[in-house]
Amino acid sequence: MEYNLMVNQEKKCINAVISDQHIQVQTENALHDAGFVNISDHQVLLTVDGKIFNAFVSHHGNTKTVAIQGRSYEIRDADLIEETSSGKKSVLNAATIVASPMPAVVTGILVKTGDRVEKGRGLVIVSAMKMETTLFAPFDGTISGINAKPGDKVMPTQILVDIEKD
Amino acid sequence: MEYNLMVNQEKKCINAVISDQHIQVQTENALHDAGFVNISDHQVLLTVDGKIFNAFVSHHGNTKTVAIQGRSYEIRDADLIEETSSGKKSVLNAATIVASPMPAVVTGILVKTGDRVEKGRGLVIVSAMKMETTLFAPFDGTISGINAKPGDKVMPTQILVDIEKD
Amino acid sequence: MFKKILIANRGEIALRVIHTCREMGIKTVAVYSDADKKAAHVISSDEAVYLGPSEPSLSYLNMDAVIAAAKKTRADAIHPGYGFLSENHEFARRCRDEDLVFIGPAPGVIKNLGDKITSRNIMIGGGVPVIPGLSRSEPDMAVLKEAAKKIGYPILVKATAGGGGKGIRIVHGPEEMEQAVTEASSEAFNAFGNREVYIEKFFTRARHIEFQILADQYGHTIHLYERECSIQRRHQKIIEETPSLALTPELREEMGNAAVKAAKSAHYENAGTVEFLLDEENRFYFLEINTRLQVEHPVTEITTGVDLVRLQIEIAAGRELSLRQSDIRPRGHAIECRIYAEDPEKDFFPSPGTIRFMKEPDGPGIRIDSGIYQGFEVPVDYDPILSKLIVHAGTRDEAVGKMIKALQDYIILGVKTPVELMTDILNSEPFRTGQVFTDFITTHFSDWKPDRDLADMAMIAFLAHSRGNIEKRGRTSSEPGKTVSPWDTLGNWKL
Amino acid sequence: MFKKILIANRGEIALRVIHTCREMGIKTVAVYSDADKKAAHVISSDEAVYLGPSEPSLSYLNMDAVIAAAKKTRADAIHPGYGFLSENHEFARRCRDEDLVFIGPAPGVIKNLGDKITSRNIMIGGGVPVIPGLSRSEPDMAVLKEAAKKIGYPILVKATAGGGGKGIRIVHGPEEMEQAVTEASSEAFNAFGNREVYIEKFFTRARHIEFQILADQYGHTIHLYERECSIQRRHQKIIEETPSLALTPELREEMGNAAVKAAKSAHYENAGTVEFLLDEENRFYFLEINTRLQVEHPVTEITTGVDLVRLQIEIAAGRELSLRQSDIRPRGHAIECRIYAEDPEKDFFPSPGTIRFMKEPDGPGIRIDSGIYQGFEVPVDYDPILSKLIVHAGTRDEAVGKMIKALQDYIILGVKTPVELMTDILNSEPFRTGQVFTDFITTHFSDWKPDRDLADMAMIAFLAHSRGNIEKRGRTSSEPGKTVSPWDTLGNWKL
Repeated sequence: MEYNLMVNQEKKCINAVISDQHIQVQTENALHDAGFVNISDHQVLLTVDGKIFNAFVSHHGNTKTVAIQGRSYEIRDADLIEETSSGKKSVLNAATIVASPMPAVVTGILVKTGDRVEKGRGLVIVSAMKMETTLFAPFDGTISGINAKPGDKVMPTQILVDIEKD
Repeated sequence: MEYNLMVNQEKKCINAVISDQHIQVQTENALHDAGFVNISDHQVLLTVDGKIFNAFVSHHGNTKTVAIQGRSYEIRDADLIEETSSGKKSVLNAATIVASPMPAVVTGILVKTGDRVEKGRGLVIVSAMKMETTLFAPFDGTISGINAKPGDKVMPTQILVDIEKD
Repeated sequence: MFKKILIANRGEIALRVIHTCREMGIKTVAVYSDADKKAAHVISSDEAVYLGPSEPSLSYLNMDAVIAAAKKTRADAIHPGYGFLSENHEFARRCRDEDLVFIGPAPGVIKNLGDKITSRNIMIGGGVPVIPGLSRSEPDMAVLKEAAKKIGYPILVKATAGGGGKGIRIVHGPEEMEQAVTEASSEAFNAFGNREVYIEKFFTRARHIEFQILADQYGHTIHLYERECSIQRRHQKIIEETPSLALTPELREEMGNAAVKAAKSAHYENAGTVEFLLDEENRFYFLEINTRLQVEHPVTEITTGVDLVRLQIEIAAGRELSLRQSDIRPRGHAIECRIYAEDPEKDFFPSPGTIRFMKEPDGPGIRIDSGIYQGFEVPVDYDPILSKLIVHAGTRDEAVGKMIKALQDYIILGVKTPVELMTDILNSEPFRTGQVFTDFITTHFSDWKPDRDLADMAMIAFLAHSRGNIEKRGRTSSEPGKTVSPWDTLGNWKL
Repeated sequence: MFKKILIANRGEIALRVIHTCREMGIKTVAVYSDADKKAAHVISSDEAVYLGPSEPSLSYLNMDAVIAAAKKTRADAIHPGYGFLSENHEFARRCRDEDLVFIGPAPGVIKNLGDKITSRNIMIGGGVPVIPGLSRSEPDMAVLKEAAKKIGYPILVKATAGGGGKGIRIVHGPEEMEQAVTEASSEAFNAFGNREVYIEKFFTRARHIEFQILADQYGHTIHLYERECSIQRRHQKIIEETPSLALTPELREEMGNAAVKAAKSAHYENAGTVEFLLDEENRFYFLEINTRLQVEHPVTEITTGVDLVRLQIEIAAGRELSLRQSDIRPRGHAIECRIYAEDPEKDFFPSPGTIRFMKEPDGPGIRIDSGIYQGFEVPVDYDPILSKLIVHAGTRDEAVGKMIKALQDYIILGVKTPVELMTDILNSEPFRTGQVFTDFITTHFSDWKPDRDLADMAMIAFLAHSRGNIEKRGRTSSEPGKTVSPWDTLGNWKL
C-alpha cells in the first residue's frame, strides 16, 4: 500500500505492508523489515535486523511528533492534510500574513485601521517568555482590519492584522 | 449526598457536596472544605484551608488506589461493589477457599480428585518471584475438583481446588 | 531554624528550594498566578497562595501580594530564587521591615552591587581587577573619547543600571561613539528610568567564568570554585560546567581569592556569584556579583557535595558557616544543560505549549531539576526554562559521554527544546577541546539544523503507532474480537 | 576496548550496565524471555535477542542460548549482572572457551569462592578472620558435637554449596545436632545435589558489613570502603548505607585491609564484595566473597565518585587500575532502599502486576536505578526487585531526611511496594540511632501496619477524581457543552 507522508515539510512517498507486529517498508532508496511492539500510547519499539529503535510519539491534530535517538520528526499523512485543510482558512503562506511565530501575548499595536503601510513597517509587538518580537508588514498596502488588542493571547495560526494589498 | 465508601476494608459513611472545583465532606468526626484541581488522569490536587494535599490515583475495576503523602488507600464505592459482585462467584471468604495469595505460577499439585484431606494438608504449591508458597486445606473434606496444573499462571481470585466439606 | 519559608518564585527553582526545605523539615508556601494554578511548584508545596493575574507585575513581581502571602501563612522567611524579586533591594528592605527574613544579602549590599559603577568602584577599592574603563558616568564627549583612546577600541558603552543586554552598544572607533552613547542612554532610560552610561573595554573573544561564594554573618567567606559559562545564546547561558578547562591551578587559586576579596569588599552575606571575564591572555576582570542563587548552581553542588540552598537557609537563620576553604574539595566534572522551551532552528524563538509526553533520563550521576510534568501547559508569560539536566562523572570526557546519553534519553514532546542542538554541541570538536568562548553559538552553530538521518525509522514508527492505537481501540470496543480496520481511520491510503 | 557487550540479565541491573556502556560508546545486546518482550532493558539496548520461555532455566539461565546470542550478535564480552549466571563458574569457563570475555573473575576463582569450605580455608591461609567453626565436612557425629562444644552454642549447620538460606539449621544444644545435620544435609542435596554440611558459630545479634573491592590483572587490589547491610527481610537486604555507624576509623581500616587480603588470597580479579559479620563486641569474621556486582553497589559509587561498572569493563578488557587506595576518599553519606514488588503488610508476599501509574522523585542527591516504567507488567517469574532509590547527602541525618522525602515522592501504583514501611523504618528511633542488626525487621517491624491518618483526604481525592474524569469525558463527548452528570456513572449514590 502506498502512503504519502509529510516528514518535516518534505513529502515522502513510501510503500508499506503492515501486519500485527511487523512492517515492511519500501522507501525511495531502501527496503526495511521491522518488527514493532507498542510499549505504551506514546512509545513504539522497532526492531530492524535485531537493532532496536525506540520511538516516542505524541500527536496533536493530524501531526505526530516522533522522537528517535534524541532526534525528532514531525510527520503527517499528506493526503489527510490536504483534505482537512481545504475547508479551512489557510495560513500556509507565512510570508504574506501577519501572525505571531509562536503562541504569545500582544503587547502593542502600532497601527490603526485605514493606515497606509509600507513593506517592513512594524505593525504589532508580541511577547512570549520574556522575548519581544515585532511583526512587520509583508507588503505595501492599507490596514483593513486589526484582529487583536494588547493583552490578547494569540496563536501562530491567527491573522492579527488584515492588509489590503496595493 | 450520602456516600458509602470502603476504605481498606473499613466502611465509611460520609456526606458530600461536590461542585466543579470544590468538595464539602462531613465524615464521622470532621467537616472538610476542599478545593480540587485534576492535574492529570492520575493526579488530584486538594487544597484544604490553604494546605496542599497531592493525591495520586489509579483504578482497576471499581477500586481506586489513592496515594497521599506516601501513604496509600484502597477505596471503592461500597454500594457499587455489592451490586456488581452479587452476580459473580464470590471469593470474599478467603479462609474457606484454596486460592493463591498473589498472582503466581503453579509448581506442584499435591493431591488428586477423590483424595480425602484433613484441614492443614498441603494441596498446591505456587511460586511467585522466586518465593514458593504451599496452599493448605482450609477444612476436612474430599477433593472434588482440581482446577489447575503445574505451569498454570493463577490469580488470587481463582479457586484452584474444590473440596467437598465433610 | 525557620518553621516555614515562602518561596517567591515559580518553576524549577521554586521546586529546588522546596526539596531542601522538605529535607530540613521546614514547611513551604508556594505563590502562584493565574497561569500557574496547576504548576509543579504549587503541587509540591505544603501551602499555596494565589497572587494575581499571569502578568508578572501583578503576581510574582507584586511585592505587596508576596508579603501579604507570607504574613497570611505566617512564614518566617522568604526565599526569592533567581529572577523576579531576587535582586530587588527594595523588596529585601520591605521584608526586613515586615519582620520577614529575606534569604539573601542585606538590602544595601544588593543595591550597591546592582549599580555597575558603584560595584566597580567597590572592587577597585578592594583590589579586585576590573575591566579597563571609566568608573564614572561622563557627559563630556571629548573626555569620553580621550578615555576610550587610552583604553583602546573596541569599547563597550554600558548602562549603569539594569541588565538583560539592554542599554549596551559596541563602539569600534571614535566616530561611532556619540551615536552609541545617545542610543544606549535612551534605551537605558526607557528600560530602567536611568540615563547614565559608562564605558569599558570590549573583549571580542572572552570566557565567562564565575565563582560561587558563601559568606556568613560572622565574617567567614569562602568560594566553591568556578563555573565555566561561556556557551550562551542571546546573552543567556545554556551550557555550564565545572571545572573550567581554561584555568590552571594557579589561576584558579588567584581567581578564587579575588572572588573572596570581592565578596568581602562588598560586605557580602549568604550565597552569591562573582562573575569574571577571562580574556585570551588569561587575564581576568570583575564583571559583577549576582546577589542570589544562580541557575547553574547544581554543577557546584554536585562536584563539591554541598547543598547551597541548605547553607543559604542556615546562613539567613544566623548559623555560622562551619565549612572552611580547605573543606571544599571539588571532585570529578559536572555539566549542566538548560532545557528551554524554544526552537533552536528558528533563532531560539520561545515555544510555549503543552507537555504532551515526557520521559526523563535516569541512572548514576544524573540530576534533573525540573519544573514541568506531562500534561503541564507551559505559560507564555514567563522565562522559557523548563528544567536543567546535570551530570557528574570522574572526568570531563566521561561527563560529556554521560550528558550525550542523558540528552538522548530526555524526551519532551509538545514544545520545542534545544536538546538536539545540545547533543551536537557536546559532540562538536570545539566543545570537546574546550574552545568555548561567549561567541561559541554564533561562531559554530548559527545555521544549525538537526541531522534527520533516521527519517525512515520515524516513518515506520508513525505507521506502527497508528496501527497500535487502532488495535487498542479495537480491543476496547464493545464487540470483542472485532478490530477496526486501520484503513478506516488512518487517512486516505491508496491501494 | 570492547565494541559490544551482551548483558546476560534483566531488570534494573541490566539497565545499570547499559547506562555505562552507552556512556563509553560500547554497543549493548539485551537478552529476553517471553515475559520480558516489553521489558525496560530490552527497550534501552541497541540489539535484543530472544532466549526462550519465561521459566529462567529456559532463558536467562540457559547457557547455550546466552552464548549463542553473543555469537550471533558478535559481542566481545558478557556482563552477567547479579543473580542468574553471574556466579556460575561453568558459565564463566564456557565464555572463555568460546572466546568471549566474561566480565568477572576467573572461573577457578568463582568456583573456589562458591564453595563455603574451600573459601573458608583460603581465608584461614591468608590470615583473614573466619567465624569459629569446623573447616571441613565431618560425618562423625561425636566429633561434630565435640567441636560444637568447643565453639559454643548456638551453632549454625550450613551446607557447603549453594545459598539462598537453604540447607541451614540453627542448633541450640547437642540434643538438636543430629536432626539438624540430617535435615540440612537432605535439604542441601535436594537443592544443590551436594549433601555436605559443616558447622560454625551462630551470632544472634550481628551486623552484616561488606567491603567493595576492585582488583586488576596486574596485582593491584584496593577496597572502596564498607556498606552496612544489616536491615534484611527473609535474609535479603532491603536498606543499605555507607558509611556504617558501627565502625570506628581504626576498625574500618582493619576491615578494609582484611578485605584486600581476602581478595588477594583468592587471586581475585575485577569487582567483588567481601562480606563480614560484625558481632556485638565489634569482632569481625569473613562470611563470603560475592564474585559479582552487588545490588547495593550504588551507595559506594555515589560516595566514592567511582563508576564500578566502568571499572569492571576496563579491568576485563585488560586495563590497569589507575586508582590507588589513597585515591578513594568517600564523601558524605548514602542510603539505598530496594523497591520490591511485595506486600509488607502480608509478610512480604510478592506482588506482581501492572505498573498503572509511576512517578519518580527528582532533585539534588537522588539516584534511581530502575527496571520498570508506567504500563509495564511485572512478571511473576523473576526476582521482585523493581528499582533502587539511592540518596546522597553531607551527613547521615541529611541523607535520612532526603530519603524520607524521596520515598514520599516515589509513587508506584498497581503493585504493592515496601515504600511506606521504609519511610517508617527511616523515621524510627532504632534506625535513627544506628541500632541496626540483622534481626531489625523482625524485632521492630514484624507487625507493621501503615498509619492511615489521611483517610479523609483520600476519600475527598476519590470523589474529586471521579468527578474530574466525568468532566473530562463530558468535554470530549460529541455534544459540546453537555456534561455527563456524575450521578449517571459514579455508582449508586443515595440522595
